[in-house]
Amino acid sequence: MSTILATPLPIELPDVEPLRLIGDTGKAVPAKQRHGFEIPELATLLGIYRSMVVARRWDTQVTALTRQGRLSTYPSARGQEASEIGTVSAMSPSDWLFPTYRDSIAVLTRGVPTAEILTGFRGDWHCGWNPHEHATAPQATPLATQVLHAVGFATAAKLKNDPIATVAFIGDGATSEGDAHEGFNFAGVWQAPTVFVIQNNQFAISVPYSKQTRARMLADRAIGYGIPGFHVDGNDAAAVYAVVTAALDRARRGDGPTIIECLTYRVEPHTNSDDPSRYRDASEVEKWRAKDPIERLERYLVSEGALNQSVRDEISEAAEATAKAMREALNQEPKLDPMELFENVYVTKRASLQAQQAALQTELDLDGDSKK
Amino acid sequence: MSTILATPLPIELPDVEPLRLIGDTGKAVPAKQRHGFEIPELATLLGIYRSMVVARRWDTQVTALTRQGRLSTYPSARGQEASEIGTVSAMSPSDWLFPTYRDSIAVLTRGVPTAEILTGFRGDWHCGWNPHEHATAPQATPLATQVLHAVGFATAAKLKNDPIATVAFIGDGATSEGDAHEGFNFAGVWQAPTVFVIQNNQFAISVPYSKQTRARMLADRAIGYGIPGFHVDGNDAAAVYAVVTAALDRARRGDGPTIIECLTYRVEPHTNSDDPSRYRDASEVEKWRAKDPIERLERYLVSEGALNQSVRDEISEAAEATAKAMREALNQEPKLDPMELFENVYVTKRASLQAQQAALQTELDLDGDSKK
Amino acid sequence: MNPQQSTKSKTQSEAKPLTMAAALNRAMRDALTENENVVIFGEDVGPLGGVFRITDGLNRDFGENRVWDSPLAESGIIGTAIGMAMYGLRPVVEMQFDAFSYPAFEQIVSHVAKAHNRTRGAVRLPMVIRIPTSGGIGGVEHHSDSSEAYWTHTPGLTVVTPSNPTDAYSMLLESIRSDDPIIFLEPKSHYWTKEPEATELEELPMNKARVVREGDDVTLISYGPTVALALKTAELGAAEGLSVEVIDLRSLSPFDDETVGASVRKTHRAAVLHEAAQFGGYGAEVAARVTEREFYHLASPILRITGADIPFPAPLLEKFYLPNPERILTALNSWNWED
Amino acid sequence: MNPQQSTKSKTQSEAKPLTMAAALNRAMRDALTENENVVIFGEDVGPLGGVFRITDGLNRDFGENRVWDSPLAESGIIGTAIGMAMYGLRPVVEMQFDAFSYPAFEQIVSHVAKAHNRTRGAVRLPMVIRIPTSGGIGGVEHHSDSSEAYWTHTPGLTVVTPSNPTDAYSMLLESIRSDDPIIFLEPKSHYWTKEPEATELEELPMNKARVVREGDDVTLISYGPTVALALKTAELGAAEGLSVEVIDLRSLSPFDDETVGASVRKTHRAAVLHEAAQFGGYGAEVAARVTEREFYHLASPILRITGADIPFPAPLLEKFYLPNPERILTALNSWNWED
Ligand SMILES: Cc1ncc(C[n+]2csc(CCOP(=O)(O)OP(=O)(O)O)c2C)c(N)n1
Ligand SMILES: Cc1ncc(C[n+]2csc(CCOP(=O)(O)OP(=O)(O)O)c2C)c(N)n1
Ligand SMILES: [Mg+2]
Ligand SMILES: [Mg+2]
Repeated sequence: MSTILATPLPIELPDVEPLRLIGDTGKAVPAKQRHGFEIPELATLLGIYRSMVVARRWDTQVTALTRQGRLSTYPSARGQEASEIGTVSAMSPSDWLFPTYRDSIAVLTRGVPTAEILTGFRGDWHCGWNPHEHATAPQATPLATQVLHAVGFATAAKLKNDPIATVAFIGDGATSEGDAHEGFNFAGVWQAPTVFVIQNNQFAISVPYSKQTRARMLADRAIGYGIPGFHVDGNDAAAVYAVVTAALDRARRGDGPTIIECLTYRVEPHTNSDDPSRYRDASEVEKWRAKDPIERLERYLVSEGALNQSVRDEISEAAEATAKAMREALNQEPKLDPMELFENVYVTKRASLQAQQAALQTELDLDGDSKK
Repeated sequence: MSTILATPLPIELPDVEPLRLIGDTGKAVPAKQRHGFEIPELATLLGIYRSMVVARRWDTQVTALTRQGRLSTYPSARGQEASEIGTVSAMSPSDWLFPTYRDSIAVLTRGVPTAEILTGFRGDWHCGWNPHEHATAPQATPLATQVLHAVGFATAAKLKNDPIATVAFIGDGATSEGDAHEGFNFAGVWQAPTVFVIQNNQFAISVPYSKQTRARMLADRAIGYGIPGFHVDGNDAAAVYAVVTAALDRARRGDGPTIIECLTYRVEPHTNSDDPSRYRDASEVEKWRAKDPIERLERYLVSEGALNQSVRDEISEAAEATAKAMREALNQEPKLDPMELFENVYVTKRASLQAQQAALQTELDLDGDSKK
Repeated sequence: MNPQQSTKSKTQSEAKPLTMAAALNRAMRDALTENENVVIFGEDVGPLGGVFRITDGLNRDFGENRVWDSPLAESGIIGTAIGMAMYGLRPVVEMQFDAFSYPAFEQIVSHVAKAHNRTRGAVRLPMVIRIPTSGGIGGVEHHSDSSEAYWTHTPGLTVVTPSNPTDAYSMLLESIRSDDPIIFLEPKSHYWTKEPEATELEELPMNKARVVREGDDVTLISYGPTVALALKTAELGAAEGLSVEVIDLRSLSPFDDETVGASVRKTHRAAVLHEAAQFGGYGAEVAARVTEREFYHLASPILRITGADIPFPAPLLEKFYLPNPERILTALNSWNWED
Repeated sequence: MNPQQSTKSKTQSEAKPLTMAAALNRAMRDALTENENVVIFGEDVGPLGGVFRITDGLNRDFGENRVWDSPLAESGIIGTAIGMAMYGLRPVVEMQFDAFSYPAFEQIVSHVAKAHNRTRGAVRLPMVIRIPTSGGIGGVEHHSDSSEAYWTHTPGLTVVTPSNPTDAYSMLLESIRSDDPIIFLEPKSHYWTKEPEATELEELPMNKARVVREGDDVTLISYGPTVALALKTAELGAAEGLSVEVIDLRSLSPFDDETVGASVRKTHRAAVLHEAAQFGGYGAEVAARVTEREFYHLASPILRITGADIPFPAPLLEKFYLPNPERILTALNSWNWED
């Protein structure tokens, strides 16, 4: 065949709606529009729903306490629960997650204890958990850098015939960084078992998608790396779960990486110190609040008879318990040991650092004395 | 329409042959396979042919003298003349070219004097010409960086309603760098009047295309930036010229950037210090030598009756004259003034640098004295 | 309009800004007004006015063609600014924090710094790279780096940093008017510090250091965020009978050997302060060059009072890392004052 | 097999390499053999064996799963190496030249240097970043940078550089075995210098400096490409009656204060040599720290004899830039030798 791509693209590519399995109103999408994907089983969806509700409650609590100044900063993922939880629910515990600052609720769902997640945002240390313990890398701040770590990790596993996969979250804004491109391309060439989940929440701080790229959709990037790309309704947990599951299976089968774009929306400010009134209409936010991913899944589960009052109560309790644990974790005075600053800069101890450590200790001792 | 790209890509995209207007054997491609492009007029093609022959002779001469150790290094573009010259022939003198180390013959065709091109390769200074005089940026060595310069320059022109466009050359290997991605994406968002000409010569030093990317073709990248992408036979000067011309028109009309992939082959070693026997078969090189872009165009011109003996003679003479001028340029002792090392580090003079300059002058004076 | 004609002092006196943030904003506003080739772009510098609001209102008042949001890619921002500067514009770009300039390191070191030299002066790159620098605001990881040593070691770059609103205004305007590319480091912990009403600083070209407090016993060499620290130390020192001369370098590259040398020849002792790690930090250059030039005037070695050789700590621990007046005085007392 | 069990000296003595290139190749070969977690990748390091042929034959002998060509992207190389090291591999990657490591600056500074500290020691990144460094081979622009000051100023990085084949072998092997990430700078102008037959250097851990020639009058502090230069200067000096002690630092970070301090306390004078620009160069740290510690033992200020504060020159001009023995001796004569 000798057709050619030698014409301006808008002519070539069809309009595309993001894949969804459950519609806005909580109704199942007709089978022929599901593009071969199946709605996950009710038990699975109920588990996801539960995690989403818990996550929302936790996120709300953290946001509130951050406004009170109890945390140094917190980027909320409110409204993105379907993307966040749909994704990690599809992972096995031994798959590694490479999250960003935005993805605390995904990290929470992976089982990392609240106090360990808050360490970074409260500011007692940069990363609070042991990544090896939870198969979850530190939340990356330098944008897009984690994409490459995920590819390298996955490639190492592949070289060792270790049947795990990695998942990297990345935001729409961060896809503009060179590292995102390099990561997608390396993964394609090396057929790394990695799933890239782009959470297109349509803003990078104040910058809207339209100023970020002229791409119809970010899933289109996949074409340029010779790997599959999916454009998914990021507020439909069922679709996210189904597509990530398929991509992880593919990765584990040795068929390489996948890019999945989850189209969603950042309903909260970028972080507590942001002021969205400067760059977007409140009405747009309201429109998206109305597309709440938790409500959508809830309606579906209710209509399928999978969510009765006792389950609801149980989930509410779990959510409240999580919020309470969160508050308690924050009430614990952080254990701050300035001497630790010098402990792990290197594996191999350095005399010069030990001297600097000793000097600080002397200073603190003197200070303590002078205050007596 | 709601078709979806949510399936593995090989299923979605058709096989693609690069666009060609003149076939391997020098015959015009049937009109219906030209995808709307016209074969340029004979006079235009004759001009391009002439430049290609001159460029080949010049390149051969430089390569020979480099082997003799007369130049510090020289990356030959032999076999890529259709891409190089087809591209710059489509540019107007006020359009800016952003070339790489590989593109000396394009720079030559832009009218930069031989001696000024050789400055960098001989090693008397980094760049030998005044970019503003020739609307030609220095040949970039740090890969892909020039792509961004071209986009910025074009954007500035657009802001000033200056109807020029820019062209950036980039190699297949360099497209893997983050800067290539950032450049394509910025250009898309800003609708910069820039044409990106990817010379896919199938090698990055020793690394073949297959280890560089899993993309079917590099033109596919364009889809992910929402801009047009063309996959062109890079050994067909007519096709390169026609597509670049269309892209430049588009850019000047305000319709934004275009990516053009010219599929060609690096028949020479990467530079004089390379040893291709370590990584590719001589037979592959021979196969591509047989697809020589100059011969192809020559056959076409001959068959169209546009190339008689007197024109041939004139072109040969011009080529020989260029080679001679090249040898002569190289026979001129380079004018080396170590004091110049300190002159242009800053626009604003610095006392500390002037002191370092004076110290070197003293050293050289003493040295001179001691040698008397 | 020739940008050089409007005098800095006039524009400035019209409305003296109170905070450094306001001063920087006014400098950009005046630059945009006086020269139509000035453009401002970067991450969030448009409608939001930057995460620190330093470009507040500029997009509204000058429009999308003069002040706009770019895609999120620092190498892209610097690389395209280079192209614009080649064309003849005067781009002023913002890196959101020091650590987020690192993706642009190649463009800055291999092109911004070298284009003029590479082309024997034919290509000028009049551009300003604004970087909110250093710690002191409890920023999470990657938000408190001090990157000056990377830039100052790179020939071809000019690196300046203001410590007060008056300088912030005049130095930024001078940077935008300069035909050299400038790295402009803004000490973010001082964005909201107000100029003391009483202060009437003299105008000074940005390549000159300023003696901000005179003293006889020791020269404290500071810049950007450590100038206020040095002044505070001087106050404390005075109470203990130590007469401290404080220098605000203002320009890190070039270095004002004259002003610093004169001070050290008077006091015979010096210390340099910065937040960055000590090893290979900017203070090493200061100590080395001042010692080279004034060795026989020095009664004791030049001290470096700096951050430790560790990554910048998490918010709640930064106070143990950042130099403080007590630490500085203790260090000064470590000298053999009998000499 | 526990990598620590194989003794370096044994492996090495089996076939003593003659050139630094061969020594480095052998170190990687031995590392690949002794530890199956060692992998090597980068641009052209596979079938070609690298543009300097330092990985010659390794792809052939260990296969594509151990030694392979990556796509052409330095940030990609470092970023994926980080992921591999997190997994438990020991990647050894090559940046083709110093200037081409700059695209990876963010990955190196914000991740390689910080991952262990960030995770309180939970994540180790045992990786080696090999960089052919410095000039002297008439390389065109961007092929002769000396980037050591950027790395040594970054806490969390270990930076070493050999000056001879014996050290090249043992230091590279030690680097690959180290659990810290190492920046390994290879002085490209010495790749093909042969080890003098007579030399039988003692094994020394890579964090120790080496006195390569003893002397009484002055300490010349050198590393990588300037060690040979220092030795040549010492020869010339001897002819003029100047007794020069030459130190090869080997490790730039950490710095061996003991060895250098002992020498300076003996000679009372010191100079540091490097190719990089002087301003904020590594020599500034050496001069500053040695002065801090040995001020009262110094008869004159520590000199820095280095490249000028200009971009590295084009091939035909580099001889005017690079320090040479005459320049060094002239500089030493500038001291007041009466003191
Ligand atoms: C390399 C780098 N540049 C800039 C920043 C500052 N920054 C933090 S978040 C952010 C916006 C990111 O947007 P996006 O990728 O869409 O993720 P989102 O915050 O929407 O989840 C920016 C600019 C950074 N962290 N890293
Ligand atoms: C940032 C950077 N990394 C590495 C190099 C070294 N290098 C020079 S040319 C080259 C291969 C480039 O291949 P390609 O882009 O295909 O261009 P070609 O040489 O084939 O024209 C490499 C790796 C460089 N110049 N810049
Ligand atoms: Mg976003
Ligand atoms: Mg190529």
